[in-house]
Amino acid sequence: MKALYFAWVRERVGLGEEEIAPPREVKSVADLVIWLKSRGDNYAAAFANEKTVRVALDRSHAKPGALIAGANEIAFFPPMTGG
Amino acid sequence: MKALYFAWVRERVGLGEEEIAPPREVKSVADLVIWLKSRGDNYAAAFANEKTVRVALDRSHAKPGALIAGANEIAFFPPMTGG
Amino acid sequence: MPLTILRVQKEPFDSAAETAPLLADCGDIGALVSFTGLCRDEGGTLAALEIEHYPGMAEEEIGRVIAEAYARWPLEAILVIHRCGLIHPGEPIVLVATAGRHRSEAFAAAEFLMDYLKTRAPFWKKQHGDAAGGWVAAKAEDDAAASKWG
Amino acid sequence: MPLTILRVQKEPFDSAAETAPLLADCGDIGALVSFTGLCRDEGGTLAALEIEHYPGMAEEEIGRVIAEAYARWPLEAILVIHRCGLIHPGEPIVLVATAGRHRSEAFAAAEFLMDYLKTRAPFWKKQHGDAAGGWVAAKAEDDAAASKWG
Repeated sequence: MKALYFAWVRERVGLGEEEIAPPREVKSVADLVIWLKSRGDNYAAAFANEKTVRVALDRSHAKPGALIAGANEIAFFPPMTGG
Repeated sequence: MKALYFAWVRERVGLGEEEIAPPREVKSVADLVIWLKSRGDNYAAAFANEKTVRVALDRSHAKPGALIAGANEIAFFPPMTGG
Repeated sequence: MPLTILRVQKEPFDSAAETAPLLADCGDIGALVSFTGLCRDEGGTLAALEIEHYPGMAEEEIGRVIAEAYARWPLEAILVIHRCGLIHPGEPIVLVATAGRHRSEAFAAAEFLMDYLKTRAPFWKKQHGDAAGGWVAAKAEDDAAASKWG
Repeated sequence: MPLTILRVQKEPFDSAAETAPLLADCGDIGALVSFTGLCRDEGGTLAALEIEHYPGMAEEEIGRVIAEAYARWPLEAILVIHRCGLIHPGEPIVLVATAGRHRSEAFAAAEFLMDYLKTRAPFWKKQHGDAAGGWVAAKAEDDAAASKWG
């Protein structure tokens, strides 16, 4: 699946998007965050305060408990500040 | 003092403004309405339902109990429907 | 010093062009809310609206409502234009615009101004047309809207 | 069929000209509310605002917010334009406009759209300038404003 990062999450991770292939036991958004954090200091820094990172699955807002099976695109970003 | 009439109050009275000289015992707006009604059927028709007629003394909204002494201009009109 | 524009006029106006001056000195303005009230055709039954007003008091009363809005909210600019005379369907009747740092106060003040203008400014609408006719009656909902501001 | 206009763009826009189409077929429209959000200069410390967005989701999420507004209020037209990229002080950032028969629904829907855009549309502001710097933090008051719509 494709992972996208925006704003300071993008800056901390160090890239805007990448293809990821999490192992089968990674089922929820929360599982995926734990797995991402294990991949390096840049991910650990981006998700240091998990509660402030928002998630969208296939371009719709999603909760940490949402299942990622079937999703093509997951995005991580700070709380929105548009408008 | 000058009396002004607007909208359907004006149409029922039959004129837009006039000079009036109420007797000394006419002290409040409510007194003045009673006195005006005694002046003819047109006034009686205009003030038939007194509660729907609003009043301004010298261009500021006023209640029936307000005293008219010193006022130069009194206006009578229906509830406002601008905006 | 906040900027105030207040006019009562017979002529139609262009809402867009009228609000431009509010942003002329816009360093500190983050929010501009504008409300345009238009003459509906009432399903084709309305030929025109005639607006009678109390010259002098209309401007004074709108001025008092504007002063009240400035006292309640920190705003940089307020504009009120209200037409009188004959108005045809599709034409604007009233324009209220507020500008300030934040949207919440600009929205609140614009709605307050409209609610108060409806119930306090001395204007009266008369309908001309087929089905429609006569003086427009004041609406209880307008009184309720104005009373919510306490 | 209500008229919907929805754009995410880099270019500045003219609020006045953009709202004109909402009144093109205006027989039944009695109220037009427009909100323009502008880039403040923050006392001269802000050189520019950079707005990052999530292409695709930004348009979809704004579309969902517009659909929700139509479901809640009987409106004739809704317009939302949101900029991305570099924005300088005094320039417009966002324009929301609503048109309907009565003012209460037009005001409510415009405020609802702004509250929801602030907290749901995927845009992020970064400040460039002297004192100011870095990503703008989300405000608790924006969450509170959005939550009041239930």
